[in-house]
Amino acid sequence: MPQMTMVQALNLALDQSMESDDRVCLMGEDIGVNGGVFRVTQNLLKKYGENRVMDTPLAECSIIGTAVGMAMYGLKPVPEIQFSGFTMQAFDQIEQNMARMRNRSRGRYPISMVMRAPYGGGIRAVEHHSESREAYWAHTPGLKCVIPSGPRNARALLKAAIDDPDPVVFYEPKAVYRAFKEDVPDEPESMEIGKAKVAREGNDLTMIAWGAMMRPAAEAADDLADLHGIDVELIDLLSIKPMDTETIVNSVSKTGRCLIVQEAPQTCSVASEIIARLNEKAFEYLIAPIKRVSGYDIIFPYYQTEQHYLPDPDTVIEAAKDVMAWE
Amino acid sequence: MPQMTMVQALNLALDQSMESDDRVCLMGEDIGVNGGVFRVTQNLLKKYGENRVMDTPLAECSIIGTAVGMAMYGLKPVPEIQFSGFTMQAFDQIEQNMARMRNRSRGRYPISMVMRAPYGGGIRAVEHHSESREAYWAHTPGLKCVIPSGPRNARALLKAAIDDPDPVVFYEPKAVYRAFKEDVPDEPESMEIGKAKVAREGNDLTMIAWGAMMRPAAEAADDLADLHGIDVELIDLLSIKPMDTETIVNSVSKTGRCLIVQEAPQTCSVASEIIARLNEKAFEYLIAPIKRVSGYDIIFPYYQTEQHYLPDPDTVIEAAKDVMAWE
Amino acid sequence: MPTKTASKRSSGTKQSAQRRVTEVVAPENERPMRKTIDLGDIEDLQILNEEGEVDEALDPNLSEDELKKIHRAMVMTRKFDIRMLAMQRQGEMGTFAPGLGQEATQIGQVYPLNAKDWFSPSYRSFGAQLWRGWTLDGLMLLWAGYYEGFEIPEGINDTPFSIVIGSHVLPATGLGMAAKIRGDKSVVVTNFGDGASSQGAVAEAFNFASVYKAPVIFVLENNGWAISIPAEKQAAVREFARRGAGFGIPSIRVDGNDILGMIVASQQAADHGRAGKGPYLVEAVTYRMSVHTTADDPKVYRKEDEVKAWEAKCPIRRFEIYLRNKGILDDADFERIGKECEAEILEAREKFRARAKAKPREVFDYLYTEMPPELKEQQEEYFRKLDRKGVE
Amino acid sequence: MPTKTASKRSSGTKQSAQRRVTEVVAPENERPMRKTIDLGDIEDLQILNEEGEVDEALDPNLSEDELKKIHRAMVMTRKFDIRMLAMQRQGEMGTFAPGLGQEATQIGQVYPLNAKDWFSPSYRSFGAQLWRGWTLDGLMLLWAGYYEGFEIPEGINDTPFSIVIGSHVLPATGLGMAAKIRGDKSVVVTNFGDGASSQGAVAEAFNFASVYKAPVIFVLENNGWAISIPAEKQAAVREFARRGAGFGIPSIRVDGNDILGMIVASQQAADHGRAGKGPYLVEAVTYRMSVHTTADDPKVYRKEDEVKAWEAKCPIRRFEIYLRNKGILDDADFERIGKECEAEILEAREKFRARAKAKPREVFDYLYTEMPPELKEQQEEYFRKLDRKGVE
Ligand SMILES: Cc1ncc(C[n+]2csc(CCOP(=O)(O)OP(=O)(O)O)c2C)c(N)n1
Ligand SMILES: Cc1ncc(C[n+]2csc(CCOP(=O)(O)OP(=O)(O)O)c2C)c(N)n1
Ligand SMILES: [Mg+2]
Ligand SMILES: [Mg+2]
Repeated sequence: MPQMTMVQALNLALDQSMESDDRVCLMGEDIGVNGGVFRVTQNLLKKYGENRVMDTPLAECSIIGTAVGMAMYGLKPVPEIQFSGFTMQAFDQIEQNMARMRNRSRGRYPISMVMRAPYGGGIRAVEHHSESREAYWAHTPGLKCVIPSGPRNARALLKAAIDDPDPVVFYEPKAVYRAFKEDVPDEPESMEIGKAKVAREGNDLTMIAWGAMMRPAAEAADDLADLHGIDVELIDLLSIKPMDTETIVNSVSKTGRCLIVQEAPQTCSVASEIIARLNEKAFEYLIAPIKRVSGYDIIFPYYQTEQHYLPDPDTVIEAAKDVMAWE
Repeated sequence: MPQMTMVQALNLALDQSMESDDRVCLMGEDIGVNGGVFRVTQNLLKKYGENRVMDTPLAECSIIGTAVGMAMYGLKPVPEIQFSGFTMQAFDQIEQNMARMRNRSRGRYPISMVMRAPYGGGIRAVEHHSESREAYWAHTPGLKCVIPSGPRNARALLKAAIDDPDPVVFYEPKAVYRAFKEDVPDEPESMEIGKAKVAREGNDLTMIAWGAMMRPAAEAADDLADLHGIDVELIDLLSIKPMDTETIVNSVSKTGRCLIVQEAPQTCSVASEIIARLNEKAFEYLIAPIKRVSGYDIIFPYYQTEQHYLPDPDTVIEAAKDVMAWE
Repeated sequence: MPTKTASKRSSGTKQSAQRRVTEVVAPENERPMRKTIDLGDIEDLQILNEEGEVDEALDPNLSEDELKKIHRAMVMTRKFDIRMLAMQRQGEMGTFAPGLGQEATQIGQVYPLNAKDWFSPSYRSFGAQLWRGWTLDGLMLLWAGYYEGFEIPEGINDTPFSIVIGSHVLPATGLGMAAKIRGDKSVVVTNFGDGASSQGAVAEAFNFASVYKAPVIFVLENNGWAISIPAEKQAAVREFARRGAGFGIPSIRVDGNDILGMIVASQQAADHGRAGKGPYLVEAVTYRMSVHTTADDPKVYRKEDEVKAWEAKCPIRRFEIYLRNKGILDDADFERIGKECEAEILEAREKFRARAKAKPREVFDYLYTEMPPELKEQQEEYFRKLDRKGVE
Repeated sequence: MPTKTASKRSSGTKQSAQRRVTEVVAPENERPMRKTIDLGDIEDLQILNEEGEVDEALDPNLSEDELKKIHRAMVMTRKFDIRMLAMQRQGEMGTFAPGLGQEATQIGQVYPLNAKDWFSPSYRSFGAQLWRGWTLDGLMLLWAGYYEGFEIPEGINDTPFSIVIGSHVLPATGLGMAAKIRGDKSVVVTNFGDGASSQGAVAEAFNFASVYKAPVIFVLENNGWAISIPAEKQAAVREFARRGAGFGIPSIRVDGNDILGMIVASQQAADHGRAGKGPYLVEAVTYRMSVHTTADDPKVYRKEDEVKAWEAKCPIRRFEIYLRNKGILDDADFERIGKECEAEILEAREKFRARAKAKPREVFDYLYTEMPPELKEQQEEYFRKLDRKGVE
């Protein structure tokens, strides 16, 4: 199995989906000749031509809006938004058409499309290039939203998203893009949307994270075991909407304690929702309040200070100790 | 004190703010000659002229975007979005400029503006005319968001929002617009943004609602007391962001039980956030899981079925009994 | 670069130049001639005028059968509109948007389409929808708040109409792009109002369609008003068709109350698209004779005189003069046709009444292809609520 | 309505008309003449050509002092750009967007402004920002990721530049509307790229500015590329200035590498605005000589030849020919000025280095005028984290 970065794994998934299904087509700013500003779509224009890899004018609203039309026609568009911050430009098309067209047409026009967008901080970028706003999509009826955490699940999730008959927001943690490599099998691999993964089993504390936050969470989990004797069960959420409530509830029913790590702003976030569900379904097992290690309700800071803003292993460890200290 | 509907009370608040501060100006679709499709801005064009009551072209993104510029210039614009569903068209300007300009300019350009928008179901409207998406605004750093529940607090809150130096989303529960009248004093009245109101004191169960949901909640609370011997403390949230965590926590610390009534979709909603905060700050007092009576994660249904979708007193009563039944 | 005749180049001038720039720039009209770029022109079309006179050279000379079919459709549209208003006033219909007076614009724009072509309308599109095959009772259901009304008739490629102004125009453009990509000959007609022309999404659609040469016919129905905002306040140009030129789209301004003009313009636009030449913009100049919607009171913002003046331009009246003069139909026919349409509409109303049963248990359907477990749970809760209330 | 000369009206034609509509509509070129609406033209301006020759009739004849000031600003801009790139390559600077080759466009557009006027730029605006009074070290701070760099110099009405393409153009329009409402004489200059022209928000801004006659000067910097997308793929029209016409905005296409042309066009636009006549669109045709940003590699998508061709059009070189021919500055002056600018920039770099201290405790500031309690709580938690890490 070749070792790949997440960028390469995503490229592989796109390539194989395009190869096997000629309805799959890509569109976005700088994705063709330039291969994408992060190179996720590299070489695909050469291989599949201008009709299937469309360098578009600079207009996100158009990219999503026309992709919806293409999906109605029966194609499977996979538009890229260059940075998730610019999905705001397409918010109306996402909420009003991408999420609703199937419903509005009583199933006549299912919208099988995937909106890819790199999200999150940690790459020393300028304003609007570091947002994590998965909560917007989770709150929007009609969408699905998934977030991979490493090369292998990125590839499998992207295939699953493209194969899905409904619209999927595919958030790519750009801090992970080239951070590490993993074995990624040659043959197409998929995974079920809506399923979380227990990344590490444990009995003392359930830790939930996704995307780029899986790395500090995993590092913290290891340290907690090694240095503090705290046995963490780490869950990689993977699918934000639908969410794998069952896996979460099972874990917390076992551990009785839970810590959620996210980089998004805190209020009305995915972490809030997880707490709400655990409150409803695991109330009697909860030994301590569920804690959030989260981004703050402020504008993502300029890059000289972003490392302090983002959750890091130390902060996660401190929070975990707090949760464990509760009696 | 004259008796007024919410529409009249809002009109009064606008009129008095415009009278006392010539920087206050209104803009929006059909707000001038037509007086607003709900008549909230009636007569104001005649009184204040075209420079202060602007009938705009049909473009929400422009309405909010240019209002931000007007606020930067030192005016106090109060743009109306005809229905909150069309705030999606302005999402980029809301998130990128209205919410951020003060921060981006290091305080040089505070954005003192109020985006008014009727929201919510219950008036037998077509698609996109019944949404409740206050969670979007609560999740967006830099905004404030308030929701009145009756004529008197509508008038006071709108004055507070206009006087606020920062950008406020002012959601108007259109189901309440003409539903009932209240005494509204002639002299200008304001209230603090960020404060909830205990609408009814009680000891058994804390019930939290806002906007149009205050009516079924209050009705249910009365019935619960009269028919079921359950003494409800009812909190009118009023301010979604910032949220009056203290009042909520104090109440639940007393009652140990909590029910939240909202019409918005459930996932990553304001109800989720309330639960998260209570979990963090009132955990040791919670006797039962906090329950949500909420809109569902679906598209707001066409109007022949909306009455079943919307939370009603019966459903609230059933849910309250469930919460009380937990031991 | 200015023309040589108007000014002289030199390598360096020696005059002293002490004046401030604000002074030296002469007022516009005193300036020497400069080179300019010609923006061209847009076509302005009328074939059948207000008096029912036809421009022979431009008459598409449709067959008698076609003309009759078109006439009947226009009458049906108007009768339907009137009946819907009556139903609304009687409490049997929800808020809806009458298309009174816009019958020629409506039917002309879809006339050149076949079933495989796409039609993506705005909400004020009864005429076009009926022409395309939407049923009378279906449209009634829809506007009465029953979700089933949105069921798209089999065999035609229509999209649900759009409630959010201008929001369907980009998806419609995507349909055209897809047709182009797949090498199909289908074209897309999408309509929207003068108000919608202010939406950024519509301008974006112009650009995408033009860049990708997508076969999209943009029908801008300039009916003079966007609720209470007159077209003069909506834009600083009188001819909305000018917009197309800035995006490289051939554009035409048509008398939208002239059914023959609308047909010829739309046909020309469709031919253009089918020939692979890209989009077309048709500005149909018409007038909203009725209320914006049944929730609106135009007396607040517009003069009766203005409406009166447009009565003289009625698209049906002038078409009937044409048909009468051509000897195709006479007054007795007109009366008969009116009655037949009425009868059909009343029949449809019965069907509507029979079908008008709210299905509250359906509201979770059609959202996802497969309902996710978390949603199923919400649905179960909702069903329990219905059960409790004794609702089917 | 078609012209009478081209066709004849009759009340009813009697020919049999059995052909289907698709046949009867003749191909476009066989059609009889129809009435058309003239779209007018846009001005195309160059005063100082590639060879440094001036069009005397159009020369604004600026004073020597002004010309020297402008020249120095152009040189400073270029030197700053080059230094920033070096700093970036050495790891001392963040990702930034060089403006190399666009100096004339930059400085020309703000030349007619006074301090009370507004300037709302895009991110590629060093030249204009320096002219307006932004400091060299401030701009360094900003691009090095220090928030303090965004502090707006006292005394000028500038806005922070915009990172989100086109998103500042509507607020800029609002500034113009406000100036108009308050009866002030200020004008607003806002710039954006060829890529930005595809954003719906920009088209909306054209419309609002035009409808409200707001004194906004839209400077569309057509530098040929939007990252890897050439202007030819961005739009189906060659001249982006055509866009203005569709919204009723007087528009001009200027050689953006011609500082005199840019000044005259901008002045003309500013005069127009101050006279209460509303907005103006200036398309500045220039070229992005460098990388899009330092994170970009243009070799992947564009030919060196194209860049070479534009070297000959250098705005500074041609302006120096002009100055030399006018006897205002000579080669020795040019060398001296270059060195002086260099020295100033290096001095600024020292200041920047001294100021370049991250202030992590500031990240909660400036969001709200008064921090709400819930945010204060988060800030306290954040401070505890910094304390734990020993961060000041
Ligand atoms: C994005 C959006 N904004 C506002 C509205 C409310 N609204 C409904 S119709 C209308 C006027 C539309 O005018 P126009 O586009 O000219 O179409 P017409 O109604 O005249 O056919 C408005 C403002 C809406 N439906 N969508
Ligand atoms: C809304 C938005 N979409 C995408 C981007 C990413 N991006 C940054 S610059 C750029 C190209 C801009 O081209 P143009 O407008 O021509 O300006 P130029 O860079 O040539 O000065 C893109 C796509 C962005 N910043 N904002
Ligand atoms: Mg209209
Ligand atoms: Mg460019």
